[in-house]
Amino acid sequence: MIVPLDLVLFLVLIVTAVLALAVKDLLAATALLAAYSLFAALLFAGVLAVDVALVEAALGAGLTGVLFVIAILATTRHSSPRPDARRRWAVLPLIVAFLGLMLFASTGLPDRGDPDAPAQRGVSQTYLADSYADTETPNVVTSLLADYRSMDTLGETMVIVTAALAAALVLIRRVDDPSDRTDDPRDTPGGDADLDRDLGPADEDGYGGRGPR
Amino acid sequence: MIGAYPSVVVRVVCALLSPFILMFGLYVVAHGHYGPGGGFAGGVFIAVGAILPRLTLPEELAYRLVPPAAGPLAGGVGLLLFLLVGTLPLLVGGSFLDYGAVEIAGLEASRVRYLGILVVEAAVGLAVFGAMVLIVDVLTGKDRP
Amino acid sequence: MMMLLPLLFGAVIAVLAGLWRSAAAQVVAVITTASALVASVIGLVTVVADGPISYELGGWPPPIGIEYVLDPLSAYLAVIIALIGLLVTIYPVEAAFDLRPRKGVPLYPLVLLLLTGLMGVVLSGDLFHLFVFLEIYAISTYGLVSLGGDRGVFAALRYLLLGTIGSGLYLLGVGFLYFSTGTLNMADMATQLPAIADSPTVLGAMALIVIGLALKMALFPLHVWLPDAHSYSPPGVAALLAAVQVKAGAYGLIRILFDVFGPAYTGEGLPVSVALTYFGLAGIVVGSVLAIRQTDIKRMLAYSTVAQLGYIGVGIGLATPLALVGALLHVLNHAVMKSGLFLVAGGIIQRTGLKSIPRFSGLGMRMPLTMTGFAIMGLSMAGVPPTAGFFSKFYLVWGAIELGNWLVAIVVVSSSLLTVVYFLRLFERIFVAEPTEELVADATEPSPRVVGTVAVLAASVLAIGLFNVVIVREILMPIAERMLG
Amino acid sequence: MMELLLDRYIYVLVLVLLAIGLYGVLVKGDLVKKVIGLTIFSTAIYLFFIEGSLQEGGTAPVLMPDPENPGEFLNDPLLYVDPLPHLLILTAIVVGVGVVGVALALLVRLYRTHGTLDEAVIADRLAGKAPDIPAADERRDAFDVEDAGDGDA
Repeated sequence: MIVPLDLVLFLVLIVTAVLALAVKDLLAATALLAAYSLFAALLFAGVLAVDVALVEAALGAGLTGVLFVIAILATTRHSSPRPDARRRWAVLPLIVAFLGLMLFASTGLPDRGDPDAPAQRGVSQTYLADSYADTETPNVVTSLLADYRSMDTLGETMVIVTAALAAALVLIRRVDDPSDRTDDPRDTPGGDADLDRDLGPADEDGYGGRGPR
Repeated sequence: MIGAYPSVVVRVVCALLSPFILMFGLYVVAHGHYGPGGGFAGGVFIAVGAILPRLTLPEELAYRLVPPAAGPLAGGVGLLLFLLVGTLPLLVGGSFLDYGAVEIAGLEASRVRYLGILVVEAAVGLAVFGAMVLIVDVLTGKDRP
Repeated sequence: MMMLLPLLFGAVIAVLAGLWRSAAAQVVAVITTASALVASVIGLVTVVADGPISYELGGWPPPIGIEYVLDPLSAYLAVIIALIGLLVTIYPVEAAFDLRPRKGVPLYPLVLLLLTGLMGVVLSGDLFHLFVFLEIYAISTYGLVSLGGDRGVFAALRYLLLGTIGSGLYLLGVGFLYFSTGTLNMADMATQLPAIADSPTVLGAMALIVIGLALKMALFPLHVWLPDAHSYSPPGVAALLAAVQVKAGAYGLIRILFDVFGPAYTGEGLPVSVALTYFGLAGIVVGSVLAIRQTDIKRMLAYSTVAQLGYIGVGIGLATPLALVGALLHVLNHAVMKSGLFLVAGGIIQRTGLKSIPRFSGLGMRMPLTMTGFAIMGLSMAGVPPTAGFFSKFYLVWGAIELGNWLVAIVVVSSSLLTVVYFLRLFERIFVAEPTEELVADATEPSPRVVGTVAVLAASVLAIGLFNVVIVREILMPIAERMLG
Repeated sequence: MMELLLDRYIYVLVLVLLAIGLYGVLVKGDLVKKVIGLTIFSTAIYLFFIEGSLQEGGTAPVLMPDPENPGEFLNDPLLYVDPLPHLLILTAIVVGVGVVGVALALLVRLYRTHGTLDEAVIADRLAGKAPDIPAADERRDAFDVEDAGDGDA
C-alpha cells in the first residue's frame, strides 16, 4: 500500500540527484544533495529501517551538508563549467556495462519483501529471537551493533577517527613542509608548493569568487 | 573564515539552541536500547551542538565553549574506552568484547551485556563527537590546540 | 586477536602520545609493530603446526558473531605486514615521511591504523567485516599519500575517488551474496553457495567483488591511481603501499575466489580466471615497458609495481597449486624487495635530494653499503638466481607450462628480461660511471638506521632465495593445495 | 523485462541512482561535483541494502512488548524486518561520511595552492610544471595539455 509513495520518493530522488550534479552553483548543489539524503532517509523510514533513517538524516543530510558548506565557503562557490566531452564518451560504455551486469545480477534476487527470502531465513532470525534474552535490549539493531557484531562497530569507530586524523594530516600546518627540504630545483621542477604559497591570480577565469564571506 | 554571523537573530537563536541539541544528543545516546538511536546518531547531535557555535558565534567564544583540542582528545579517549571495554572480558577469560563473561555480583549475564552495550554506545558517541569536531576544525582552518 | 590487539591499542595510544610529544608517537609505533611481529610469528608457527585457529569475537559462535580466522595464508600475510610495518616505523622519520611532525600531527597513528586495517583484512572471516577494515586502511592511505606535497594531494584525491568506488562495488557484491544466502560468514557462505551456483545474483556478485578488489589491488587496467599515488607519496609511505597495501587486495581476491566461491567457480575456463590471467599479463607488459621509460626513480619503481602485481594476478588467474604458490611467494618477495627499493630511494633523496636516475652517476662509490643493498634487491626484481625474485617467477612459469599455457610462460620470462634491462642501466650508472654531480660527490652513507633497515631487507631477499624451498614446502604448498584441492 | 520492471522496480531505480552517481564521479570535471557524485553513489548502495531488508508484514526491528506477558517481548522473527542490513548500512553511512570528510579536506588543500577546483586545470598545472614526467601515459583522459586552453576559458 505504501508502494506508490515509494515510487514517488524514488522519482524525486532521481530528480534531485540529477539536479545536484547539474546545477552550477555549488551551494545549491549541496542543498540538493542534502535534500537527496533526506528523501533517502524518508525511504529508509518507509521500509521501517528507523535507526538507519535517523543516522542518515543526522549524518547524511545534516552533517555532510555542513561539511560541504564549510568546504565551499573555504574554496569557491562556482563549479567549473567545462564539459569534458571525450571523457563522457569513454565512461558511458563502462556505465552501461555496469548497469547490464547489475541488471543481470538482480534478476536472481528474491522479490522485495518476500518472507521466504534467504536473508530472512538466515542469521537474522537468531538475532530477532534471542536479542532480548541475551542482552535485555528490545532494539535489535542496537544489540546487533553493540554486541553480536560489536567488532564491526569498533572498526567503524576506528574508521571515523581515522578519517578525522587523515583530514587533520592533510590540512594541518606542519613544521617541516617538503618544499623546505634541500631538493635540487632541477630535480623537482617547480618544487612541491608550500601550503601558503600564493600562486597569485590563479583564478582569472572569473569564477574564483570566494564564498559569501 | 567562519566567525560571528552578521545577524543577531541567528546568533541568539543558535546560542539558545545548542544546549538543547546537546541534551537531545545525550538522550539519543542513552535511548538506543529502546528505540532508534545510539552512539552514532547521538554523537553526531552532540557534535552539531558544538559545531553550531563555531559557525555563528565569535571565534574566541566558540573555542572557549569547546576548545579545538577536544576533537582529537575525545576521539582518542572514546576509542580507548571502547578498546578497554573490549579487553576487560579477556582478563577474566572470555573473548574480546564478550561483556557477558564479566561477572558482576548480583547481575545476570544478560544484564551485564545490557550495561556493556550502554558503555559501548557512550564510547562510540564520544569518538564520533571528537572526530566530527576535528574534521570541522581542520576544514575551517582552526586546527591548533 | 593477539596480533591485532597491540596494533589497536598502539594506534590509540599513539594518538594520545602524539598530542603530548611527537617523538613519543614513534616510540609507541615501534613497540607496537614489534609486538605485532612477535605475535604474528608465533601465530604462523602455531597454525602451521596445529592447523587454523578460529576466534569468536564477543563469544558468539559464527555465523552469529564475527569470526577471525588465522590460517596459514592469513598468518603468512600477517607476518609480512608486521615486518614491513616495523621496518618503516624504525626508519628515520624525515627520510620516511619527508617531514618532522609537529606536536599533534597524527603521522604515526595513521601508519598504525593503516597496519591495523591491513591486519584486520587478513584476519577477518566475515565478508562485511573485511569491508570495514578495507576502509580503515584505505582512508589512512589517503591521508598519508597527501604528505607528498602538492602532487601527492592530487594523487590522494584521485585515489580516494577510485578507491571508494572500489569498496562500493565490493559492498554491493557482498549485498548480493547476503540476499542470496542470508549469511555474511565466509565459511558459512562457502557451504551454501554450491547449491545456488548458477544464480545470476551470485555470478554478478562475484564479478562486482572481483572488480572492486582488483581496483584496490591496482590490477591492470584498474591501476590508473597507482603510479601517481606511489611515486608522489613519501618513501616510507610508498614502501608501505607497494609492499603490503596493494597486497591486501590480492589477499582478498585469493581468499574470496578460492575459499568462498570455491572450485566450482574458479575452475579452468571460467571468465574470471581467464580475465585475471590475461589482464595480469597485460599489466606485466605495460608496467615493464612504462617503467623503462621513467627517469624519476620512485616513478620507475611505481610502474614496476604495476608489472609485479600483474604476476600476482596471473598466479591467481591460472588457479593451479604451483601458480598460486608462485603468486604467494611473489607477494612476500615483492613486499621485501619493493619496500627495500623505496627505502633506499628515500635514503638517496635524504642524502642528496636527487630523484632523477641519470644523475645518480657514481653514487655506488659514495654510498657503498646502501647501494649494495639496492643492487641485491634490483637483481631480485629482475629475477636473477639465487635471489628471491627468481623463485616466484620460476613457480609461475612452471605452473603455466604444466597447464600448457605457453603464452604466460613466454611473457613472464621475457618481461624478466625487460626488468634486467632497466636495472642494469641503473647499475651501470651507479657503479661504473663517474660522478657528475657535486651532490653525489659530497654524498655519504645515510644514517645507521637507514643502512640497517636496508641491510635487513637485502639479507632477507637473499635468505628467502636460499630458503625458499622451506617456505614453499612448509607454508605455501599446503595452502595452495588446500585451497585448490 | 516488463515483469522485472513491475515486480521489482525498486532494484531498477536503485540502479539508475548508482549510474547517476558513477557518472558524476567519473565524468564531472569539477572536484566538488565528483565528491557529490560519490555521495549519490554510496547512498544508492545504502538504498539497495535497506530495500532488500524489507519483509512483507514486518515491522521495525524494535521488539514489541508482549500484550499477554508484561515485561516480555514478542520475538517471532516473522513480525519484524531483517535488522542485519540496517546495522551494515549504519556502518557504511559512517564510513561514507568519513570518506567525504577526507575528500573535502583534500579539496580545501588543493584550492589553497591552486585557487581552482577544476580537475583538468590542476592536472595540467601539475604536469606542466614537471616536463620530465611523461604526461601521456596513463594520463590520457584528464591530463592532456591541449585541454589546458579551454579549461581556463
